[in-house]
Amino acid sequence: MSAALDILSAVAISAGAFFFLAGTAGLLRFPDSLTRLHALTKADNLGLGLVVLGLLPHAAGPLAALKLIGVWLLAQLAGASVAQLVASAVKARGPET
Amino acid sequence: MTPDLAIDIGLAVLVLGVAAWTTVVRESFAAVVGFVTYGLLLALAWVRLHAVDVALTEAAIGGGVTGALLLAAAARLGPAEDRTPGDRPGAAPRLLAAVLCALVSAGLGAIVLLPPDPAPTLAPAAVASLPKTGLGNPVTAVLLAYRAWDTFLEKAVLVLALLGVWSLAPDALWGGRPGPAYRAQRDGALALLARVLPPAGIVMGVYMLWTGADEPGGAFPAGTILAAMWILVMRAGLADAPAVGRRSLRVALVAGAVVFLAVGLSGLATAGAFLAYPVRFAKPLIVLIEAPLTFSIAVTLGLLAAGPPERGLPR
Amino acid sequence: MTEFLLGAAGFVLLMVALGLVRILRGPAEADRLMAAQLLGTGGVAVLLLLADAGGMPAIVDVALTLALLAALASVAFAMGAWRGAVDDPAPPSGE
Amino acid sequence: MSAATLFGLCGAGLVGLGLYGLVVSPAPLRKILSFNLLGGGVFLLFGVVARRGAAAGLGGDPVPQALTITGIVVAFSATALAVALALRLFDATRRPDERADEPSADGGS
Repeated sequence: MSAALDILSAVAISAGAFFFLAGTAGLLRFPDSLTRLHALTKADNLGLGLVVLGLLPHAAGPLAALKLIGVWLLAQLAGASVAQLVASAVKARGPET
Repeated sequence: MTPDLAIDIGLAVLVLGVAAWTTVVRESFAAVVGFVTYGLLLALAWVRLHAVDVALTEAAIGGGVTGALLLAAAARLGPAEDRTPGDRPGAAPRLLAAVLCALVSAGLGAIVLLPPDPAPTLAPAAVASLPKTGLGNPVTAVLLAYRAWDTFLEKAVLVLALLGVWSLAPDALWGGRPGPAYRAQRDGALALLARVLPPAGIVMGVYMLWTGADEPGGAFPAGTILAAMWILVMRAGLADAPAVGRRSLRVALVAGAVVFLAVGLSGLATAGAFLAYPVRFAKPLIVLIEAPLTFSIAVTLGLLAAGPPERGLPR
Repeated sequence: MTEFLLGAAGFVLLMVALGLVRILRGPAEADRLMAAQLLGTGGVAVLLLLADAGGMPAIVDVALTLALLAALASVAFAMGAWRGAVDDPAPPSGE
Repeated sequence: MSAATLFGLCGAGLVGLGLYGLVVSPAPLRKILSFNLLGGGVFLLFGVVARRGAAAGLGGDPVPQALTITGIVVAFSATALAVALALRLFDATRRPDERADEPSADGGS
């Protein structure tokens, strides 16, 4: 049981780390601000989400697990709002490629 | 190389790199963004140095309110500073400055590499007296019991800085509302954020204050988090900044220091010294000080970020 | 498991550090801000991994604080951009 | 090399960098940033002293840590004061033709 959980944990954390790789690659390679924003939100949602998922089996108790989920929910709220705000700022300033 | 060492080296190199870039980059806005990332990285560095209390404060200040203050300032100042950058010193003085600053760094580096042995520490003394305070977190014990005098004066410095900011207002605007009038956001991302985040932030602030007695936390990170929430609500136009002449605002600013002083003076009667606590009541008294202190810190930091009065008294 | 967690933390740190190249290159202000934002999210992930690896649950509170305040810099930035565009600190297409 | 030594050297470098920026940048906002870089370096040096003082089951000496916490908060308040001064200086010294882009600051309601 514990070994199975460890494997699940390792898989989820590795997948999360992969999404940070993808987010960085997108931020560096995509051609303009709005597509880069798209890449950034992937790291926010999936990268951090999968890392949290992978750490949940290690949580010391329900309160610790709740805190981990709270971190993810806050990051979701921040990520979604930041995407909106930055996009509206890009629109206001006009594209600078 | 162990993973631990690799992370530390990577972090130290990143901090130095971001700092160097912040120093040399041309645009002011880019420099401010560099500085915000510097704050985030420092919070990670404090975790690596096993100073979680400091990391919490740095995360709340460096990752939150400093960014809000400096990015707003860069939006107003940046374009003008970039247009007319002023007189940069020539190549020779710059080189001289670089050499002298490198010497300062080298001297400090030498001190780091040649530490006194054994390293001086007050940790055993701090732990030994911990039971008398009723606390479990030695950093909170230092802040509010062993060196409470420092913390009291520090609170006074915060209020003095705020008075300094206010005194920059033109005479006609004295007593008015700080900062520009932000239009109230009815919908959109900012309105959502300013409605959903503060309840979470208030819970977080109270938790941080409460847990600070025994675990990393305490009045400073708690007050900073609450201040950040207030700044967000003000920026979204959901609650206007209060006129600085308001009596209730003045009371909120000094409440922390006044309670601190009152408890300190009562120590003369109950424990024989200013700011001494009777052992049986140490913890309740410390919590009694910390709660209004947190509130006052939150109000002070929020108003510091809002700036001097820019609008006249409400007619 | 500890080694794996530390390795993952190091990898995520390396990734967001590479993302900082976007701060250097820009070109738009928004691009620079996005790199800082990615560093914030990555920093939260690194902190959670370090908390588990080092058995220091208090570090989760640092991650919680960072996640709570992550949006504040972007709010300040966006309001500066709106002001620059329409001379009024409100979104240009707000209503 | 221990983490304490590593971040100590990092802090020493930051002090030099911040000092350099403070001396050579003519713009007030950049001077404020440099001063804060310098401050961060000084705080890290405090952190090194704290970490070296780890004893009695603690990860570090709590006294320098507590000093750093108050230091960070005071540094923020000093930064806010400096920013307010820079903005006031800017408002007081810029040419009249630049005042056209003044944001409207009426009641806003």
